[in-house]
Amino acid sequence: MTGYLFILIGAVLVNNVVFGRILGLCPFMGVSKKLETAVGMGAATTFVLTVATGASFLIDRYLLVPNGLEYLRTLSFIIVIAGLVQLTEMVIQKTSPLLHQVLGIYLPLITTNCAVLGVPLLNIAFRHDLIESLLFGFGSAIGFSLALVFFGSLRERLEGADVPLPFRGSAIAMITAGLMSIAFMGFAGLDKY
Amino acid sequence: MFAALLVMAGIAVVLGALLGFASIRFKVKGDPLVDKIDATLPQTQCGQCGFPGCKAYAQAIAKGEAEINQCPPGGEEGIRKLADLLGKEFKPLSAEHGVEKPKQVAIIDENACIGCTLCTQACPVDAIVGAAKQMHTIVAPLCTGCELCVSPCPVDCITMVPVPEAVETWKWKYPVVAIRVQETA
Amino acid sequence: MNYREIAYNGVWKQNTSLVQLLGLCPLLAVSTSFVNGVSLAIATIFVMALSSGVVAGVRSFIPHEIRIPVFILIIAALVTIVDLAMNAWLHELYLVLGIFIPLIVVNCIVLARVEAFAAKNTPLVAAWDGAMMGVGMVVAIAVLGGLREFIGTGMLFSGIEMVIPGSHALQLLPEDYPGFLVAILPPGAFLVLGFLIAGRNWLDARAEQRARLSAPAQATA
Amino acid sequence: MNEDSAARASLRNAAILTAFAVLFTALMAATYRATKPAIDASAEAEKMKLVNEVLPDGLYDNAPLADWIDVPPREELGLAAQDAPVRLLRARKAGVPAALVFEAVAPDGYGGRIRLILAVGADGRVLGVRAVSHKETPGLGDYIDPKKDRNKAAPWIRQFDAKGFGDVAAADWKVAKDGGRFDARAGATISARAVTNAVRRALQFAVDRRDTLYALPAQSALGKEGQ
Amino acid sequence: MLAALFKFKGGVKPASHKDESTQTPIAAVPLPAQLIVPLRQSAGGTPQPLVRAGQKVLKGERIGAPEGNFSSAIHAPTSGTVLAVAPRMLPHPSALSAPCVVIAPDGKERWIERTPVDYLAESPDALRDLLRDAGVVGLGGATFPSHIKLKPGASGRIATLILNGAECEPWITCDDLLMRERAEGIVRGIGILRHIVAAERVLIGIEDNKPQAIAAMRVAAAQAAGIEVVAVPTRYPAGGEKQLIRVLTGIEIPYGRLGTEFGVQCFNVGTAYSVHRAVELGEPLVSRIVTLTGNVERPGNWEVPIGTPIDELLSLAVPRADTDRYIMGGPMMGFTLPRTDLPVTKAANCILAASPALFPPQGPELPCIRCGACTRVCPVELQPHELYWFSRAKNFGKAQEYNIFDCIECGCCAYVCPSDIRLVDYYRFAKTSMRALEREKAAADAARQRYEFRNFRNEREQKEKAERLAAKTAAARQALAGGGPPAAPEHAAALPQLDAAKKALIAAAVERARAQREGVQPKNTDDLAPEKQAEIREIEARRAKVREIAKTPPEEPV
Amino acid sequence: MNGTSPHLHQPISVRIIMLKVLAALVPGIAVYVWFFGAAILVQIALASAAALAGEAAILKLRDKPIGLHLGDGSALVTAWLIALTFPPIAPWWLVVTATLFAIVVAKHLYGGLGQNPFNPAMVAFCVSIIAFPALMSQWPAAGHTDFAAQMAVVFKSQSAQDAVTMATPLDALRTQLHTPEARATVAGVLGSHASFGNIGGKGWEWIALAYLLGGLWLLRERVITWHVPAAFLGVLALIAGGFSLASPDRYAGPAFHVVTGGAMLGAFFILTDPVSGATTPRGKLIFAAGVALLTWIIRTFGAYPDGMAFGVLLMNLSVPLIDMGTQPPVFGHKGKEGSDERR
Ligand SMILES: Cc1cc2nc3c(=O)[nH]c(=O)nc-3n(C[C@H](O)[C@H](O)[C@H](O)COP(=O)(O)O)c2cc1C
Ligand SMILES: Cc1cc2nc3c(=O)[nH]c(=O)nc-3n(C[C@H](O)[C@H](O)[C@H](O)COP(=O)(O)O)c2cc1C
Ligand SMILES: Cc1cc2nc3c(=O)[nH]c(=O)nc-3n(C[C@H](O)[C@H](O)[C@H](O)COP(=O)(O)O)c2cc1C
Ligand SMILES: Cc1cc2nc3c(=O)[nH]c(=O)nc-3n(C[C@H](O)[C@H](O)[C@H](O)CO)c2cc1C
Ligand code: SF4
Ligand code: SF4
Ligand code: SF4
Ligand code: SF4
Ligand code: FES
Repeated sequence: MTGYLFILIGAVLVNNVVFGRILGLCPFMGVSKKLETAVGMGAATTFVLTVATGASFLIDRYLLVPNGLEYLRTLSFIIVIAGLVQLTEMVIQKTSPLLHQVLGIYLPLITTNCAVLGVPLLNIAFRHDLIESLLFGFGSAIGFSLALVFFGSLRERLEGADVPLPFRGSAIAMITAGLMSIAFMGFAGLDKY
Repeated sequence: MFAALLVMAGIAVVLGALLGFASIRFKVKGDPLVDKIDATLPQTQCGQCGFPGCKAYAQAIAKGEAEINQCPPGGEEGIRKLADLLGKEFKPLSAEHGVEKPKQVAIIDENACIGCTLCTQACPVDAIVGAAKQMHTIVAPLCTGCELCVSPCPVDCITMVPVPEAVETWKWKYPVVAIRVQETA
Repeated sequence: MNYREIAYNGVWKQNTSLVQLLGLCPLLAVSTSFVNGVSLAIATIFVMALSSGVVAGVRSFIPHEIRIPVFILIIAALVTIVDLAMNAWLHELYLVLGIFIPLIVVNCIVLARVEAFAAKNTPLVAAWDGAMMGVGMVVAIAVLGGLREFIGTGMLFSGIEMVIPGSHALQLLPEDYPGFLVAILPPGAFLVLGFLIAGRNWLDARAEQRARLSAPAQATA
Repeated sequence: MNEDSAARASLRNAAILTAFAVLFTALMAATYRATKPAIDASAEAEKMKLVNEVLPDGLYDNAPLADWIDVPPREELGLAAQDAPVRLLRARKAGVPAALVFEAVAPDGYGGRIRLILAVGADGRVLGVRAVSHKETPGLGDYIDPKKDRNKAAPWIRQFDAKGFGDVAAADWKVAKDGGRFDARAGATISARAVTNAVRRALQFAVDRRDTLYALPAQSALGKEGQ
Repeated sequence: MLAALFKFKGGVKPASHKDESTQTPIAAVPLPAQLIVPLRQSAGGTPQPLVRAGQKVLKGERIGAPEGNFSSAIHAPTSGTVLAVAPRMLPHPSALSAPCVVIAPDGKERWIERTPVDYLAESPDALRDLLRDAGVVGLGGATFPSHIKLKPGASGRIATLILNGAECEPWITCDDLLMRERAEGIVRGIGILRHIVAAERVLIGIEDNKPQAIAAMRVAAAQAAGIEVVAVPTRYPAGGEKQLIRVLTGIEIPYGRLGTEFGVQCFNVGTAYSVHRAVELGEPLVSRIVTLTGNVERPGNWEVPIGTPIDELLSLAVPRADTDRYIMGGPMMGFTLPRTDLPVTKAANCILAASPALFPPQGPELPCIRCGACTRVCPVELQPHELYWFSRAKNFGKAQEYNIFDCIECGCCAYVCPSDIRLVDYYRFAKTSMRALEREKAAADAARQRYEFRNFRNEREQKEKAERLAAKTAAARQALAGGGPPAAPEHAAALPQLDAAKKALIAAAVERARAQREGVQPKNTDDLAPEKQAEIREIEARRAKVREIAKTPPEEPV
Repeated sequence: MNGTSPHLHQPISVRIIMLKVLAALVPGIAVYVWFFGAAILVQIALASAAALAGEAAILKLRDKPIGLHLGDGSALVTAWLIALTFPPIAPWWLVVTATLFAIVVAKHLYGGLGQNPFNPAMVAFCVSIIAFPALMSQWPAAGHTDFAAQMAVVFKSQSAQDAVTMATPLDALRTQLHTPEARATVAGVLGSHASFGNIGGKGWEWIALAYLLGGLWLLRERVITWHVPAAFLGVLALIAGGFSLASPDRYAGPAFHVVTGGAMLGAFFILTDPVSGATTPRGKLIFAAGVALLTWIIRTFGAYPDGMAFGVLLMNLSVPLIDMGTQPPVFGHKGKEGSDERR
């Protein structure tokens, strides 16, 4: 039980996907200009990432490893993820044009959110079982969403700040991400027992 | 080798079929985005953006065929709104499409007007009244200031004048901030 | 677009790392040292050029709705090849770069480029574009990695022996330089990249200002 | 849109995707075959490199990587019951036991577990110790890794080399702060203490079970009770 | 005495400086040489002028008719001759001009016929009309037409009438003196107001720093039942309508809602007094009490005819030499007059002479440190620093989310701000910008509709014409035409899309039109004055010349 | 534009506020000097000089009025707080670099005073403890006030003698109590060390008391409000109390947590930073409670001995959301009918 808790804490806080593992940065920078879109993107990613981690675990455990095909991991994982994303995209486009329009070009970019491939690959490397995999995927996704939402709200506030010209826009956003990452280092060690 | 091919082919078959099916099942019709973009455009209908009217420009933006910084009447504010709406980065007004001017209205020099109706035909919002060969006048509140009537006039009797301020419509100036000394960078 | 323009575009104007902000993860994660960063970036160039070329070659057979899976398939295959090759012949580096080799697949640049450019151009042009985008990344990652390594440890080119056996890292600062560790940790990556982006903005703005100043001068002359 | 065209589109897409998948999988499979020998060799070399770090070269003439036994998790090795067994390699020169190479864990590092690999000579002396992985604070506790140790001439972790309980009594096999014989870098005693204690326990294990460990047939496992 | 008073949150206590101008009674003002009466002196539509230059008017004669019901009439403040009906600069922070009636007094002060009305015999509706026609508007500052405030709202009846004698702004004493000297008139006015809305209860709120006014009002109020004079704690802005209502009744009226919806309504005491004058004396609102104070030798209160130029008024109070500017209104909400030759309006309760010593100039603005001082004093419980942050960044949507329109511009926040930020200016900027944006949006929507309609009509006409033409023209020509006759293409930008054939056709059409045009005289010049006719002939000559020059047809045939 | 309302202004300024904060720190500094020697004064001077120089340089680069902004005193507050949270015998370059980092990166890249989302002093602290954990945990023992010896450590990078420095109680607790193998008890750890006081380390109780006094004065002067100190100290004591009641051997008690490390300084001087903190009353309570919780968690289970600085930064990055979520209702928008109490 505590093992599960530590997996969660580790994935959400200590080794936060964005600040610790440095994954998923493109959407992190790209979709965080507004809080609203950040929340939407977080939700979409959470769904995709959790399912992707579970699915890739199953593929690995029951298709690849028994056949000695570990070298196909990258290929098979990414294909499954791409399909999953495109499916999600089509469903969202149909059911909520507004969400689709807000998430704009970033929905297909979930495919290229390297967290979506990176987390499943790490997950395999950590030898988790199915439940742990799902927890790990979900925790990582929550960590990503958390980072994205906090970052979005900070960037919204920064819009009014008198930032020096060369730093306006993405530069100050990077600096902010850096300071956030310093703050997140405070969680170091919380997942180690 | 054979197992590899089998596994990958299997995955591909399932996915391809699924996607093909979904692409048809979930096909979307119409584009609500165009209307939203159109709603943020100033409706001056001046064509400076390079498209025949705001709606056409909105369609072009939605398709990704036009940049968001092509509408001079909308100005920076307009670009900002579009950037917000579309989640794009703000960029300054593109110089080749014109410059932001204060809002104007057209005035016809009624003495010079020959009643040719060319301006009436040019006006995108029917803001000019007057029948053929009669003197024409512009209904100022309807005029969007698009300037389209200016060049067709054969006797150059139409001029654009800035809309005067009235006490009721007067805007406070942006407070001068002493600390914001001109940036040099 | 001629080849020169594509090169300028890829390396400076639309630099993926500093302007488009794509492909950030490898950029930030692997730039703990010059050697790591540049090695990964070179692998990326290879994948980018090849995949752009291939995609531009086959694009006409691919129905719209499965284009992304097919592109990814192509890229993933190429990446796996790179992965296997590095595992075989640059094993130490392979261990250092870790999951960021397979992650070239997702490296958004690859896909963004493929989508935006390769799908509309001839294979040769597309391959050149892919390569130049990659060079843009090499430049960024080299500067970023170099700076981080220098600030963090006072050295440069550590780990070079993994790539070029027999060569050595440079100790640029005195041995007792305490090492500003934060530069090598994740926060340092963000902070230094922030400064790089600002630096690029500043250079751009200065160039523009110069152009503006010299334009009237020419007009009067 | 009717079901029919949907079905047809699905079929066509599936076919195309499959074609590509087959093509590129074949390509990859070919590459895999081509690189497999080199990869295996690299992996082997990697392991040997680690072994060679703690095990001086001329000491043995067998292939230690093949001469292994599995040791179930034991407290002396810093392992808890749920951990995986440890692989212990045996080096022999002309069939005579030369050294034991195995992993041990220091569970109480500042940042958690420190995994060590160590070689113990047949004479009960430590031949070499290395940290395989650790989470000690960079710049502070990470001197236990000689690559990070600022003192390149005499890295901290080499002070165990060629020491056995004959040289330093088990009771003194501690860091100076705890009244022992091994020093630690100021301001980072925890890491040193963890490593020192782990090495002592592991050495004790190797010395105590020496004969059993050498005697077991290759590729078998040590029994629960150390038989 | 009532039970415990309520409290409003926030507020500040600047030094009140009331004594300076309460030493002398209200004095009359000698008639100036000219009166400038702005036509629009209240919220609502601009009244239409009823007089022309040269016309003689009597005191109290209507010179501006209310434009619709949401407006109020304007009257001549004295008898004399209308010099002009023309735009003049207004006492307004914008320093813009608006139509005014300029009157040269004849010095005789001849009134129109004044007909007192027995209000008890009149219906509320009739009384409301009477007030509108008498130009009675709120004298508390907002100059909202009073008859509108007297309409019962959704709750059916206005049970509580509140009289605002708080006069919370420092320096101003016009209401104070009015209450001291004319308490009876005020109470009579209250009687009328109360009759109109059938209020059960009347509460007169006066800040407790005006004991004499309170005493005078208590004496006067004793004559009528159900009128209570309440001393409220002195704290700016206790006189704000919503704050006073809150203090006296505990009711909070949100922005955008009227007191009537909650069964309360609030009037300034000066308003009540002018209601009394309008109804029981038949005198429309042509003068008001104005405080002249600040950096002057002889501060005091004067009864001033509307339209009196401020500089003439100032000479009565004798400004000191170091006066650097004049403020209309109080130090917390007033604005600096752009010039002093501007007229006194119904809104002008005070002219304050300012000197650097009295009102030290503010230091440069520093950044907001989010210290929260502003939040603590905001009587509307807003987050002024957030409003500032968003207004400064022109993030109007967010500003609105943070209820910027609830801000009453009382200035408390700017008063306490340690960073010397001109907070209220930012709010005014944001509010007026947002209103302008709304107007633009409405205009854009209208333009879109008209544009779409035009396109629709054009299409239809084009189709019809094409059909007609197709039937009529020769086959060859038809082949050339393709798309039909030169119906107006949408506009210039659409032109490049027309093919060459079409262009040729259009050019031909223009040529034809030109030929036709040349033969015809404009017809709309027939019944003009002779001098105009001459002018037109001249123009025609010019046009002939233009045609000579412009032989080549215009590039764009639209 | 001089001439828009209001024309009246209270004679307070940012400079006065900042000077009051500095003044309130003085008692704490005095006691600090008494117990730990004058090195801290040197550190304060170093930090102040670095802060002013860094700020002036940036202002110059940005063409802003230097005098105006330097005069506001906020850079000094940042500098003093940095000096007071760093070990007094940290090398001079550490304090200088950290202060420059705080002023340039954490403050001026965001546009300077009032616009930085993160507390500059705490950014300096966190960056330094991540980069130089060893230097940042060299605390002098109470009573070792030998100025020359301290200066040697500060300026000549002589590594501090074991006799002069010692593990702080927080550090000792962390390392001996909360590592997997730990079998020590709180009482054992704190009691085992001769110079540890009864509660939070010898001398530190008194310094904390002096900070408390200064803080109370700030409260009286209305520079800060009660919300933050009360919520922070209250919640910290509550959590620590709860756990130490349940398991007194493993968890230190409330009194220890409240007086040790940066807790008291933080409660009144750091968490109260108006710029980077929450502004609404409820927001302040949430903010401070959050810092307290994080402080306790990091102190007890984390890798860093004092979690307050990280707690502050972590809550800083939640401030926009907190402020957004705790907007107090506006006049008239409270009840259903726009009035909360009617007669
Ligand atoms: C952030 C931080 C990280 C630390 N990391 C380590 C570490 O990795 N290894 C270590 O032995 N001590 C580390 N320490 C220091 C220990 O807390 C403790 O002070 C030290 O080990 C005691 O050593 P000493 O007795 O030689 O002073 C760290 C301290 C801090 C503040
Ligand atoms: C901040 C503020 C302060 C005000 N102070 C007073 C005041 O002291 N006396 C007053 O009669 N009206 C004052 N007003 C105007 C009142 O809000 C309100 O308009 C007036 O009492 C309504 O009466 P009227 O319509 O008769 O003018 C103030 C308004 C504001 C916004
Ligand atoms: C603001 C402030 C911050 C502190 N931060 C730390 C810290 O991060 N780590 C630490 O070990 N001690 C820190 N201390 C010191 C501890 O509070 C500790 O009580 C003190 O060093 C005990 O010293 P002693 O053991 O010599 O009596 C800090 C002190 C203050 C005033
Ligand atoms: C009560 C109070 C507390 C402050 N606390 C801090 C602080 O903890 N850290 C800091 O860098 N500045 C602090 N300042 C100074 C100033 O607000 C700070 O430098 C700003 O964050 C700079 O924009 C404080 C100021 C005040 C008035
Ligand atoms: S440029 Fe003119 S036509 Fe184009 S969108 Fe703007 S207003 Fe409309
Ligand atoms: S009148 Fe002229 S300027 Fe005004 S809308 Fe019509 S065409 Fe445009
Ligand atoms: S009083 Fe001024 S400095 Fe303080 S929070 Fe309000 S606006 Fe900011
Ligand atoms: S001016 Fe507006 S924001 Fe400021 S205190 Fe008054 S009501 Fe509040
Ligand atoms: S590289 Fe783009 S998300 Fe990781």
